Amino acid sequence: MTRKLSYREAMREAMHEALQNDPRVFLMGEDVGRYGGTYAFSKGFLEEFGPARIRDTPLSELAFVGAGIGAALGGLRPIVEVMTVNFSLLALDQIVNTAALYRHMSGGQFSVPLVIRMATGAGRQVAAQHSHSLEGWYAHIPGIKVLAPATIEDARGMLAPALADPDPVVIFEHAGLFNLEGEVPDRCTVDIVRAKVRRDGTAVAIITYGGSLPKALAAAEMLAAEGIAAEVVDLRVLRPLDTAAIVASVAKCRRAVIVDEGWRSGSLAAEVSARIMENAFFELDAPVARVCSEEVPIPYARHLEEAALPQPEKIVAAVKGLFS
Amino acid sequence: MTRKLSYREAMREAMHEALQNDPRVFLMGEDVGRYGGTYAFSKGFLEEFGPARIRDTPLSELAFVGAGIGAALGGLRPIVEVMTVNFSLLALDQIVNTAALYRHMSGGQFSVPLVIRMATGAGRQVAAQHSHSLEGWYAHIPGIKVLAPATIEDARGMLAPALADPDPVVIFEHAGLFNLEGEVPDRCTVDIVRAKVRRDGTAVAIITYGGSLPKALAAAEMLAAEGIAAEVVDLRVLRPLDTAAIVASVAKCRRAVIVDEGWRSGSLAAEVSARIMENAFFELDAPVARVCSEEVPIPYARHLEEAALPQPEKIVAAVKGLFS
Amino acid sequence: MTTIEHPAPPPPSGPVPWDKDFAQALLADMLRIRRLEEKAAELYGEGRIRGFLHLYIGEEAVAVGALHALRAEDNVVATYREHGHALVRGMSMAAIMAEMYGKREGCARGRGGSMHLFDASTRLYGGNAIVGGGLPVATGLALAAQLRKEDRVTACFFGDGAVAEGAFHESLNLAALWKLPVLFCCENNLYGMGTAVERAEAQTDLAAKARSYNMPALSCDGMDVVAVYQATQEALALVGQGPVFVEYRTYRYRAHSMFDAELYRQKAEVEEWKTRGPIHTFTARLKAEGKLTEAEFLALDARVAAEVAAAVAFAEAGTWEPVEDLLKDVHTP
Amino acid sequence: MTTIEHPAPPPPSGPVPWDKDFAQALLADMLRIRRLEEKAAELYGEGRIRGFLHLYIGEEAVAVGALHALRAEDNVVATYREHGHALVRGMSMAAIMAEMYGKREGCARGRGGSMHLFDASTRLYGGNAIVGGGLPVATGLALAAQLRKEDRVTACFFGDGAVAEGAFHESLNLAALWKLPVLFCCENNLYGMGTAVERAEAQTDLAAKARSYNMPALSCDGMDVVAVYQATQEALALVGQGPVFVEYRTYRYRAHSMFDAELYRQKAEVEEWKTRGPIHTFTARLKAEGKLTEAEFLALDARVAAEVAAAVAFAEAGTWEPVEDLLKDVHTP
Ligand SMILES: Cc1ncc(C[n+]2csc(CCOP(=O)(O)OP(=O)(O)O)c2C)c(N)n1
Ligand SMILES: Cc1ncc(C[n+]2csc(CCOP(=O)(O)OP(=O)(O)O)c2C)c(N)n1
Ligand SMILES: [Mg+2]
Ligand SMILES: [Mg+2]
Repeated sequence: MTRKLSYREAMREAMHEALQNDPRVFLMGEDVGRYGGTYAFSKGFLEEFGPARIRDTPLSELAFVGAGIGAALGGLRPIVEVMTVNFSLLALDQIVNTAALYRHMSGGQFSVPLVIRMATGAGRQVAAQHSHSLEGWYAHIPGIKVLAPATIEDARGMLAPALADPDPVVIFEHAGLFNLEGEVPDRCTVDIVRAKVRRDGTAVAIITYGGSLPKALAAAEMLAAEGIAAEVVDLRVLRPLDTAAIVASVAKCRRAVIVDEGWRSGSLAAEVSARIMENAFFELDAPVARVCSEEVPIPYARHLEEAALPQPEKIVAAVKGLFS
Repeated sequence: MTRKLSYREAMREAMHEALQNDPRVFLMGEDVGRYGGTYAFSKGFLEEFGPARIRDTPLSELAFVGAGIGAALGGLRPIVEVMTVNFSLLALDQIVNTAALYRHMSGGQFSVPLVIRMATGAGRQVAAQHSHSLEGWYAHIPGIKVLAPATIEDARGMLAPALADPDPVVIFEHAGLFNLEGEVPDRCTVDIVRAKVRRDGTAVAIITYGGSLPKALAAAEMLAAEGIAAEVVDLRVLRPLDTAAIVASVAKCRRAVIVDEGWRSGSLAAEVSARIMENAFFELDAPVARVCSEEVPIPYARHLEEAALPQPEKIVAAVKGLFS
Repeated sequence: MTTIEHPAPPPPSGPVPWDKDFAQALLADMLRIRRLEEKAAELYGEGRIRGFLHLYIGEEAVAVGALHALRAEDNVVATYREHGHALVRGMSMAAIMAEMYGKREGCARGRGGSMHLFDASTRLYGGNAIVGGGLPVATGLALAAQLRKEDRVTACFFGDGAVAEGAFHESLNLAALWKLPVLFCCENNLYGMGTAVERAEAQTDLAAKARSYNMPALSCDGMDVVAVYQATQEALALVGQGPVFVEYRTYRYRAHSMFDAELYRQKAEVEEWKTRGPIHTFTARLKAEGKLTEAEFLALDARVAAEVAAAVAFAEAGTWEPVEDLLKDVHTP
Repeated sequence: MTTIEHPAPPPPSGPVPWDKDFAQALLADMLRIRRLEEKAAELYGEGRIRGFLHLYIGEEAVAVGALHALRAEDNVVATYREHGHALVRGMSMAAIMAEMYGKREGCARGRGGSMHLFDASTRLYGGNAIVGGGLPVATGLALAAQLRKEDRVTACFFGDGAVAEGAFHESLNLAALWKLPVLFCCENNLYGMGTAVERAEAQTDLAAKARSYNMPALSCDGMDVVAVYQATQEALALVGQGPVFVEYRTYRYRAHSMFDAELYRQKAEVEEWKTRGPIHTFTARLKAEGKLTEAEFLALDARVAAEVAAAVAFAEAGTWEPVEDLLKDVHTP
C-alpha cells in the first residue's frame, strides 16, 4: 500500500515518528517550536512533545550545533536543524573541527550520534546570501555522512537510519522540493548507503542529487522525445559516494553528464567526474560533462537566477554535446 | 642579481615592502604584533610601524576578518592574517557571505580590496584540528581569488599583486615551506594569473600546488633516475585555475597525476581531473590519477601522519601505475 | 492568555522640540516608508516582487529618528529589513522599487532584491541577509575612519535576535577595545522571527549586555520619533570616545516575512502596540501643537502616494539586465 | 619598563582548612603535574614528543583545586593545555606519556597527542585545540544531563583568550537561558598566547562579563589551591539553578608552546609570579601547620619521580599503531 505525501509532510512524519519512538531524540534549532518550523516541518510538535524536546534556540548557530554534539556525547540523539546551509557557515567549526574528528581523535572512545538537517539550494529568488549549495563542501569531510533526500520516499525514510547511525550525519533538504508530492509505501525503509537509478536508460547516464533530480528527470523526458534514452542516477548519499553505482551506469551508457547545483569549480560534480576518470575511463565514448551553477553569486532577478542555475534545457544540450 | 631567502623571510619582506610603500596597508591578526607573528613573519613590525598599523587582535576570527572587509570598504588595504586555515572556519561566514558577494550583490557599487593570509597544511604532527588543507574549499567560491605560493619567489612576489587587486584575495602559506630557502631575483615580480612549469618533462604531468610542490619535485627526481621524465606543474593560482596550462602539459605528456594534500573526495585535485576530462580527454593515454590525503583526520603519531599524507613514494607509484 | 505578554509602553507625550518644517520632514519620511511597504506587500501578493520581503511597518520611527540625527558623511550598515533605512538615507523610492522588481534600474541592477539595497552615494553599505553579518563590517568601516582620521561615524543597525550571535560579541568587544566610532543601533522589536527576546536572551536588558563591553548604552522608546532622535543625538555626542550602543524599543506589526503564520504572538499584543503607532501618534502631537494641519497632512499623504505611484511606474517600465551580463561584477573589471 | 605590568597577588595565607591526608593528596597532584611536564619539556627537546606542547607549569593549583571539588559523575571538558586536568581526573601518567609519544598505548592510541587527551572512563571529553571549541560541547553535555535528569555537572575549562570568541558568548547565553548545569572554569593566566588580556578585552574583569549573562560569577586566586577548591565548591553549590562562572587568576611560567620567544612580557613579571608558585607556597603552609614534614615531602617527591620514570619507560616500551589501521575509528565500526 502506498499513500500520497508532500516532501514537507514526509520530513514531518519522519521526525514525528522518531520523537515518538525514542525518548532520546529531541529537535533543536531556530524557530522549530513556537513558530512551527521555518518551513512548517515541525508544526504542532511543541504542543505535542513539549519545550524540553522541541527546543527553540537563540540565533547562535555555532553554540547550538556544538550543543548538539555535546548532547549526543551525553547520551541523547539530537536532531539539530540549521535553518539553511547559508547560516551553517557560522557552525562549520563545530561540525568540521569537533563532530567529524571526535571519534578518531579520541582513539575510538567517543562517538557523536548527531543528525544535522538543513535546507539548501537556490531557485526561489532569495538572492546571493540565501542561495548556496554547499553539499560538496560537507562531502569533503571524513568522519561525517552526508545525505540528500531528493524524493518523497527518501525524505520520509532517511531520517531513521541517520538517527540510528552512531556517527554524525548531515541531511540536506533542497527547498525547491518541499512542495513536491509523491507516493510512499506505508512502511518506508530506505538505506543510506547506495545511489539509486531513478530512470533506466542506455544512451547516457545523467548523475545528480538533491534539487537537481527533478530537472534531470525532466531533461530525460525531453531527450526521450528525441530518441535518446537517458538513465538518471540519484546519488542520494553524498559521502561516502557510491562509486560502484556510478561506474555501473557509466559502463552501461558509455556517456555521462553530471548535474550539480553547486558552483562548477570544485563542485561535487568534479569528484564524480574524477571517479569516472579513475574507474571507468576505458568505458567512455566521450568525455564526461558537467552541468553546474555558473560561477556567480546567485542573483535575485528571476531571469538571472534561472540563467545561473542548471536547467533541463542545459542538461539536454550537454547530453547532445556528447553525441556531436 | 639574485639573493638567498627563506620562505619566511620572503613573506616578511613582502609585507614590509607593502607597509612601507602604501600608507593604506596595515596588518591585523592574532599575535602579529607583540609576539612577533606566530611564525615570526612580522617580527619587529610593531616597533617599526606602530600599533595602529600592526594590530594584535583578540581571538575573534569572525569579527576581525569582517573588520578587514569593512576597513577595505572604508578605503584601506588590510592584510588580515588568520593564524591557520583551521581557525578560518570561524570566519568563513564573513569571507563567503560578505567579502565574496559584496561586489556582485551591490550591482558593482562596492569592491573589497582585502588580502587574507593563512597558514595551511599538515606534516608537523600537530594533529587533527591543526592539519587541515582546505584550499579547495576556498577555490570553490566565486568572488575571491585564491593563491598558493609554493616557492620563495612566489612568497616574495605574490603579495604585491594581491594587494593591488581590487577584490578579495586569499593567500595560503603551507607551514611545511617556511624554512625552505631559495634564490630570488632582486626585483621580484610575479603574476597571480598563470600556473607555472617547475620542471620540464615529457612522460607525465605531475600537477600540484603549495606544500606538495617539493614532494612532486622529489618524486620527479626519483622518476628521472628510472628514466621517466616527469613535468611538474605548480598551479600557483587556485582560483581561477589556469586551465590552459594544465591542458598544455597534459597534451604534451599524455599522462597526468595530480598531487593535493586535501582529502581525496572533493579535493581540488578532483576539479583538475574534471577539467582534464573536459578539455584534454582525447589527449590522454591513461586515466588521470590523484595522490591526495587519505580520508582520515590527520593523526598525531608521525608514522600515521606520514601514511595519511601524499609522499614522493606514493607519487612515484601513481606515475608508474599509469604505465602498467 | 488574557494578559498581554509584551505590553506596549505608554504613548509618547511631551512637546515636540522641533520646528514645523523639521517635524513635518520626519513625519513625511515615516509615511514614505509606510506607504512604500504597504505597496510592496501588495505587489508581493501579485507576484511582481519575489524572494524574501521583510516589512518595517510599525518600526518607522527608528530609521527616521536615527538617520536624521546622522550626517551625510557617516556610514550606514543595515539588515534585510532595510527599505526604511535606504529611503531615509536618500535612495530614491524608484530605485528601491525597481530593485525589488529585479530590474536593471534598481540600486543593485536587480541582483540584490529587497534584502540587499546598496548605495555608495549615500554611504549605505547594504542590506545584509545574514543576521549579525553587518556588525563586523561596520566595525571595520569605523576602523578605516579612525586610521584615516576621518570624522565619520558608522551606524550599524541590527535586531534583538542578532544579539545572540557570536558576531555581536566579537564586534562589540573589538569596537570598544579599539575605541572605534561605531553607533550600534539595536532595533529591539521583541522578536527574532518567532522567538521572543526572553526565549533567546538570558539577560533581556540588551543595554545592560552592551555595557558589559565597557561601552555607554542607552535605551529609548522606539515608537516615538522624538525619543529616537534625541537618544541617537545623545549617543552620537559620546561616540568620540569609542562606540556607543542604543536600544530602540519597537515593534513589528506585520509578519516576519511574507511566510509567517504568526503563531508565536497574541493578536491582542499586536493590536495594543498598534495603538502606539509611530506615525499616528506623532501626527496627533503635531496637530495638537499646531505644527500640522489636516490639510497639510492630506497634502503630504497625497505627495507620498504620488511618489509611490511614480516608483511603481518606474519599476514597471524598467528593463531586465541582459542575461549575457550574468557574470558581470563578480570581479572588478 | 621598570614597574611590573601584571603584578602578582599577595602570597596565599591563612590556615589550610584540610586534614593532612587530603592536603597532601592535593600537593601530590600539583607535584605530579609539574614533574610530568618538566619531563615532557625535556623529551620534547630530545624529539621524543613532537607537535604542539603547551605546559601548565605555574597553573597547577587550578586543575588540582577545581577537579578535586568535582565528583566522579561530573563531566570535564578541557583545552590543549590539559595534561594536568587529565592527570588529576584519573588518567594514568603512563597513558598520557604514551599518547605524547604517539604510541598505541596512549589514551587515544597516539592519534591525538598532547592536545587531545580523552578518557571515557573518567568522563574527560578532551582536549580541544580550537580556542573556545569546548564551550558549546560542554553546554550540550549539560543539556543531556538536564534532559536525562542526571545529577551531573559539566566543568568546562578555557583560557582568558577564549573569552573573546563568539563561542564564549553564545555558549554562556545558551547555558544561562536554559539553566544548564555547567561550571565555566576560566583559567585567566593573563595572556592568550602573546596577547595580554587588556589588549584583548575591553572589559578585563572577566567575572563581570559573565554576569552580563545573568549567571553568578566568582573570582579567586588561582595560585592558591585552597582558594581554588573553595571557590569551586561555592560555585558548585549554585549550579543547581543554572550555570556558574569561576575565574581562576593564575599565571603561566613557561612559554605559550615550545616555539615562543616571550617578547610580549617582562622577565621580572614572570619572576615575581614565580615567587607565588602554587606548589612551594602550599608546601610551606603545610609545613608551617605541621601537616607535612620535610621527610614526607622528600618521600612524596621520590614517589612522583618514580611515577614519571615509569611513565617514560612505559611510553618508550610502547608500540606503534599499525599503519594498516590508519582509517580505523573514522567511523564507528
Ligand atoms: C545567521 C542567520 N541565522 C538565521 C537567519 C534567518 N533569519 C532571518 S531574519 C531572522 C530573525 C532576526 O531577528 P532580529 O535580529 O530580531 O531582527 P528582526 O527580523 O526582528 O528585525 C532570522 C532567524 C539568518 N538570516 N541569518
Ligand atoms: C580558534 C583558535 N584561534 C587561535 C588559535 C591559536 N591559539 C592556540 S592557544 C591560543 C591562546 C589561547 O589563550 P587562552 O585562551 O588564554 O589560553 P592559554 O593558552 O593562555 O591557556 C591561541 C591564539 C586556536 N587554537 N584556535
Ligand atoms: Mg527582532
Ligand atoms: Mg590565557
